[in-house]
Amino acid sequence: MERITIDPVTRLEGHGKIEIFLDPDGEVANAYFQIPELRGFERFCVGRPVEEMPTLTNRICGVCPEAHHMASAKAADAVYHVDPPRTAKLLRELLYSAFYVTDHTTHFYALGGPDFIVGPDAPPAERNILGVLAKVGMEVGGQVIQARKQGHNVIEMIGGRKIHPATAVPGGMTHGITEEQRAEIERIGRWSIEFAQFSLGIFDKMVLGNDAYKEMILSDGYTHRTYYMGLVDPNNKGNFYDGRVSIMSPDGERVGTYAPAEYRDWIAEHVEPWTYLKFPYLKKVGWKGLVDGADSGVYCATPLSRLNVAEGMATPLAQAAYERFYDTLAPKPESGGKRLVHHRLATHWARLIELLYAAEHMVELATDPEITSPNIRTVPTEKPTEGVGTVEAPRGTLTHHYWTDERGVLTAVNLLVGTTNNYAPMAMSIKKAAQSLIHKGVVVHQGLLNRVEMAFRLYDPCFGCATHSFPGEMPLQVAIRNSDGEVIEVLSQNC
Amino acid sequence: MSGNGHQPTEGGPSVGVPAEGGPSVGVPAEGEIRIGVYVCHCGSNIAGVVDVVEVARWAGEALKDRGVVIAREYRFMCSSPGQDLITDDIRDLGLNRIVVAACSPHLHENTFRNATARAGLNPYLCELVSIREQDSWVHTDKAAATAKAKAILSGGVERVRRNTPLDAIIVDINAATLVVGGGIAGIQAALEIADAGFHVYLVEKDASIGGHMAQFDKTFPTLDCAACILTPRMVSAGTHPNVTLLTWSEVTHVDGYVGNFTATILKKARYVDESLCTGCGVCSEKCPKNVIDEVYEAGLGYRKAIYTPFDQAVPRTPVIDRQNCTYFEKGTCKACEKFCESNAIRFDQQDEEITINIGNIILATGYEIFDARRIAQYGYGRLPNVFTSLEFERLSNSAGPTNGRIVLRDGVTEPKTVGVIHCVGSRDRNFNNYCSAICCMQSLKFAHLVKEHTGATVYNFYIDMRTVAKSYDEFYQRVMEEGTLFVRGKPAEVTEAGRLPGEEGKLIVQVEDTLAGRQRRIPVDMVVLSVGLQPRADAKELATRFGISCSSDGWAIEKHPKLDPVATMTEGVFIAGCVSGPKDIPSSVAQGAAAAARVLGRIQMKQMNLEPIKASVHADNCSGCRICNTMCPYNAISFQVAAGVSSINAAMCQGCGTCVAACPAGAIAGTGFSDEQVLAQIEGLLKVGADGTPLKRSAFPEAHHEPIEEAVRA
Amino acid sequence: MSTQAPVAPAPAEGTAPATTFEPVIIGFTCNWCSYRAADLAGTARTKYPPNVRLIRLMCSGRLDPTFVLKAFSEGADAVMVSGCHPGECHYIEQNYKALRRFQLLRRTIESLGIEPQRLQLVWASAAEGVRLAGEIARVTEEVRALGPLGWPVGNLVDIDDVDLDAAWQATGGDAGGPPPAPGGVNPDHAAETAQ
Amino acid sequence: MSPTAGSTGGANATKPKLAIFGAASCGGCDVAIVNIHEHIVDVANAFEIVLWPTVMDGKYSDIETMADGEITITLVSGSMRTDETVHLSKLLRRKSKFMVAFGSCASEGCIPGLANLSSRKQIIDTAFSTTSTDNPDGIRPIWECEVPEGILHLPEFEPVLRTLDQVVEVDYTIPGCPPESNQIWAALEAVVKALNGTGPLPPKGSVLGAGDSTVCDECARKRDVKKINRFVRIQQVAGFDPEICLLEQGLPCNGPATRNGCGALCPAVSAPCIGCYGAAEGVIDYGARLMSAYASVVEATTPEEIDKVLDGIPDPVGQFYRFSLANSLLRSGRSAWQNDGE
Repeated sequence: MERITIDPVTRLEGHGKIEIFLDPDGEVANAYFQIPELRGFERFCVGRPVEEMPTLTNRICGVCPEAHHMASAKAADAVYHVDPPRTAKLLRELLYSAFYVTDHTTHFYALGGPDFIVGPDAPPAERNILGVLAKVGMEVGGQVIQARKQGHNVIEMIGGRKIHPATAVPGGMTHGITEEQRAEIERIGRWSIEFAQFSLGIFDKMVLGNDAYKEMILSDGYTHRTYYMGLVDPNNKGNFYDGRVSIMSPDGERVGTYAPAEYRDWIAEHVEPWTYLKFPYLKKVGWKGLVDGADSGVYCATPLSRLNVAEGMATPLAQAAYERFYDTLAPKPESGGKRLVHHRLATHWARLIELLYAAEHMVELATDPEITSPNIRTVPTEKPTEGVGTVEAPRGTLTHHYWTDERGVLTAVNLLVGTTNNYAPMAMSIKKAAQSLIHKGVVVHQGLLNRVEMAFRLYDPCFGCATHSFPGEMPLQVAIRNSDGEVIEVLSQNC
Repeated sequence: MSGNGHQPTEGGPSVGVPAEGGPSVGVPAEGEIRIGVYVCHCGSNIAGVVDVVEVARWAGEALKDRGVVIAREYRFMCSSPGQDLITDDIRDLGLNRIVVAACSPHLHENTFRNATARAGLNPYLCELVSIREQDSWVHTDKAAATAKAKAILSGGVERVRRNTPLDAIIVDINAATLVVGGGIAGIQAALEIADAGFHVYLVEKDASIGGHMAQFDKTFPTLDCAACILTPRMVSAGTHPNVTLLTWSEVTHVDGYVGNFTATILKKARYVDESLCTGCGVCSEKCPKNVIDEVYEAGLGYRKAIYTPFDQAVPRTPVIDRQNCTYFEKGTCKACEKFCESNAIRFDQQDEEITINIGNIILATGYEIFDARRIAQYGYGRLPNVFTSLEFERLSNSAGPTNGRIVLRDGVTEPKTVGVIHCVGSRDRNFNNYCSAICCMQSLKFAHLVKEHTGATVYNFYIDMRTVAKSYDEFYQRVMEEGTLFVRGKPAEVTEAGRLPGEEGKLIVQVEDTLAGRQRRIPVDMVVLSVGLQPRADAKELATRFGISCSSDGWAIEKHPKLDPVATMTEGVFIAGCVSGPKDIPSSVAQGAAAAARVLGRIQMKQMNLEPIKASVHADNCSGCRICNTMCPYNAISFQVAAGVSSINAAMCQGCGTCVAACPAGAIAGTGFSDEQVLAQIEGLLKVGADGTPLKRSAFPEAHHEPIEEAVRA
Repeated sequence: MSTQAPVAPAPAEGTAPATTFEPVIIGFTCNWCSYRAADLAGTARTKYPPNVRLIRLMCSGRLDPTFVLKAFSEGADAVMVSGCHPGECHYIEQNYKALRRFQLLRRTIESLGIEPQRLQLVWASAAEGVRLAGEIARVTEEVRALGPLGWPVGNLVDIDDVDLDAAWQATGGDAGGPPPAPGGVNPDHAAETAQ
Repeated sequence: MSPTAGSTGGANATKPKLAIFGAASCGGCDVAIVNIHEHIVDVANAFEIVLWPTVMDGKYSDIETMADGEITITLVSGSMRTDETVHLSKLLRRKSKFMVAFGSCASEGCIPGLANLSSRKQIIDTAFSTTSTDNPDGIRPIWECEVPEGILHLPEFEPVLRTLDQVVEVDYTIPGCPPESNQIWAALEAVVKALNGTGPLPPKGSVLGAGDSTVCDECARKRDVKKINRFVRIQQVAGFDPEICLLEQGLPCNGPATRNGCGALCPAVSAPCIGCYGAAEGVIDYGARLMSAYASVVEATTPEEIDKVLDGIPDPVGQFYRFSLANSLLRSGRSAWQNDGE
């Protein structure tokens, strides 16, 4: 049987590899997406004091340490049955919103943008951030860099460090912000709102204004009807830092909304022996393998998912963008009643809407009268036991679950990490891409690459989180081998 | 006979002649380490158990790649031909490191260091490792002992690779000396030094020098009068041009290091101007206030509120006892002031602080007596006619409260029968384990004095009779001949509960006569408790103040109990008399003189070499975390605020290395026992297994197979 | 043979069958107490098992936990730390610091899976040769009962068959790679890089 | 950044070649490099970047075909967690003149090095039997797994996590988790200068982008002599005096033993230093040093009193070897090598 190995350059890092098997007729028999790395946080966090977890679990992922820092701090609060002062929560959420601004900006311009702005068929050499800047103008590049820089500055102001923040502890924060810092953060927030709107403008002009792109977004190859997951506030508006987890069926039915602590009633993780990464799925629906539809427990947790589960956005400008999003892509509601977008490429658009929300929310928080209050810590009085902490990481719902002894030393740990949620959908997208492009053993090389990488990129996969090893984004390389397994051609490009 | 029948070839190199390849003569190449190894037979002391020939052979071959150029074994390395082996090899083979495997460094380290130095190599590039005390003498299994010798040698070789040349540290010696304690030991020390022409500060906390000896009447075994022999010494101490006498004073703080100490002395207010006072004593006569004299008269007599402790006191200048002075209590009286012809009374006098610079310190702070109240069954403090030895000294003293009449508490009745109990508080697990050394003789003296003064019957209750020094046992014989009765046994109790005829109104000593082998009840009129000696209550603070160490009892610890009994671990601080343990007068005096001799030696040297085992801070690596600041009991570490780093005064550093181990930044280096040296020695010691073969080691487990081919190609 | 009969009955040493495990133990001694106690044991010909190899430090306060971990990592089955009795330190109070470090270190190695009996603290004054010998015998037997520790060899940098200098030449690099560390790199000892 | 032209010859042939390679890592190091912001352009100008997977193109096959030593500098972040990363590190060593251990994972194992407290079996068993895992048959990853269509290969999980210098010879180390961006630029600049002859080449074994002292050196808090009679855990008190040394306030701060260079960021926000910059210059075992320092200033004399104080540190091995276990003298807990579990 012939075998095609799509082998990321990051193979060097032992990160992710795709094996496509063809049947004797040269049709795709199966495609496997392997995550060949594990670090074992669930094991070695046992024995550590719970107050260390927010900094220890930072190291799960250097791309989104803020998410782990927050989920961990919330789990630690729960372990001690302590409710941090309002200001502490505001500070955490403010840091977290700033992080969303940087993260979503980076992804859209450096990673997702090239596909649309430069064009999916442009030569790989141009399909990168520089290509984008060439198209939209250098000054935008300056703004992109500024957006990242400013975001990291806010993170450092509140978290102490630009990467791997240090200030969230059980019961609150170790330190607050001054009025000067608050003012600066507010300024950055307002700047970010404009930047987000500007970015949406680019998307409008370059993408929605281009029928070919629109067609591609709506095309079947990039459509999966799966369940969706995301955090919502009491009004079912999306929220990144806090709230209840809501599940939406592919048919627009709200399957349920649960408190994070109940996650085990809803989610289980399936195990395959050929990969180090587990496949989460909806327990109530069950694991049916890598297939979509209402009968398969496969779900997805992305910006798109969060919009799909939410009734709307909690800030005015984002709400407007939200409505426009659905008016454009899903004019009529599903049978279940909620309007849903199943087109995966729309995730890029959804991400920009979240960017706008994050920026607006930053300003809300930075202008809250209590944000500079010195009251940022509640000292725990109860015996530590068990606790769950959940936040929305940019790449999906993130849950930390700790059990401790009476000294607050961990006895067990469970981590359900953002990107992991989308492992199954990603594998599905890959298979779908392969199937649509490989016939009779004939491979449309460049196309295959583009399709696969685009399928990937929209999930903004961060396997640093998932396997506690896969950093950042994932470049791809396709090795095509003849039946003897020899490499006859190598194609490679970056996503 | 040497081990395994090998006959060592006298003198000549036996094995491991210059490693081939290595130059046989001449200077080593830059950075090249050339080690000479010398294994000593010590006759059969080592060779009898350790196969020294094999050890030398092994070292010559197995340790060649560790820089061993030559390995020899020789019958007695410490002999001059043995030392010549080393000096010749250094010259002929260009050795730059020496390892001698022989006896303990405490015996011959200097011997071999000096030999090394004679050949022009820095002495600290020589290591002596012990394969005798730590090996041949304590093991019987020859194979195991030989294996251990190889390990020890290997450790020495690795260590010596890391040795660095060291130079002794030189400090100047200030010729002035501080003597603390004005008892007989301190007085002796002070006079010895003063007579030699150097200045002495003699500090005494009481109003007069003289110490306990001044309270005694007669001294054993010669029975000459304590006052008669002590007073002249006190006077010359008080008048000596080279002695600054500081009574009614205490040392509160000491800084610095050998040769360069600074001491702060608190001179308590006497309320009398010493420069004007003639010591006529009229003030005491006129003082209306009588006070029980707890110190000098042991509570048996009275003194005035302004007083000189005793007639022969030096200085004569009295002190006002502020607590009991009517003027200080009520603001009126001033009798002393009225009658003082030289107007020396100064009610407004204040305590003053004096700072002095000295080069050496002698501590002669003496002892306290055991508190007899602690042994309730002997009834002291409860039964009026139970006395302590010190009280008896006062009773029998012609200058004492009873003018030498030995009477009961009522002050009139002479005892008909007296019991003297030895070892009170000494040789007793419940109190002090040690023997107080002087009680036997003092008890015999008491027996004699009772006989002499009253003719009463005297019982001495003893456990063992210890009369070890010159003429002591003769005195014992004499007292026996005088008719004193000796009962061997430790009295269980002293009670006044008489129940047999003849016991009423008496004190009954309940004792098991271990010679007669029966219980006895002996009625007496007076019991004298021969209480033991113990360290002063403030002994531990004193030790800390002067940077010396003391045992858990509180006695100061000598640098070496036999070989250096008057020196301490702290350079420049010496001890004399009972501060280091109970002693009789002759020993105390001898120690005072000995300490003085040590100090005079130092003064004559003018300069002194200190062992270069010192710690030092690398300022570049020091973060100023100040962890080390509390590590040094000698206050050698100080924090330089401006530079934000800690630093160490090399002369004050005693080289213990505690700060080196404490520094989290690894910024403190210790010479002589550096991290590198110790870690290397550990490696060396562990290169050899228990059986003499290389220690077997496994590797950390690794993934079973290399990654599959396509992973590599792609 | 030593000229006189042993003063004490020989302990286990020698009597055990050849098959028994012979632990290798590193003992740290203080120059003023325990090392002198060892000398005294020797002078008195007090016999004890040959399994302990002594290192002399000036004071138990010099004991850097690094030394203990080094000994374990170099294959020692146990480590014995000894010094003056509390309150009798020749440097006044340094053995208390040794005691504290010992207590903390012992907790740490326990959580690394090393039995606490493999790290023992023994107080012995200069006069207690017999006591020291007895303690050495006791520790030896305790460790013998525990069996070998046998920590694996660390710091073996395996650079395959790569000839780096050849690699340098091949690319016109000046031979030898980066300049050596100041004072000269000592290949056989990591600690050489210190200061 | 533009993708690489062919790795041999071409306009770039004269530029020194730079490779940036992440082994088992979190990606924070890469983000830190990106965060040198405008300087990234200087780097692009100074070097021909032949490999930086997380940011730009590069072909593994190009590396394979390079001559030994052709790459001037390779920065390796991440630890040696699978046989594959070990193998590839060796390959890059062969191809590189200078091998740089970049960041805590590569230089000392970092937090993931704590995995060395457990056996490989324990780690994998735990990961695949968590409370939310649906795994009735106890399935575990298989290095060579048979699927209907053929064999799938997974890199083998190493029994003991290793640092870069335990696998290949390392020329320089840049510490930190992650290294602070300003320090990264400082270090690269030094090398650039050396390469174009305007500066000295740092001696082999040097630590770049950090100081020779410890964090206290950069910490603004006031320090006095240390006397600790109680260790507090951060959640036990409402806050700390912002002026005074955290350790003196009882919080176990690793600053005294941790190499400086970060700017003492954590203590500045009342969080203890957790030690991510590793041991100070010349220190062999970070944990041993810190243990010794803490214990030295504990105010207690009897074993009981001492234990009472030490109970304030509930997790000694975590406290003292949080980042540095994998390159400590012992490298691992006993179970990591004693019962490999297979």
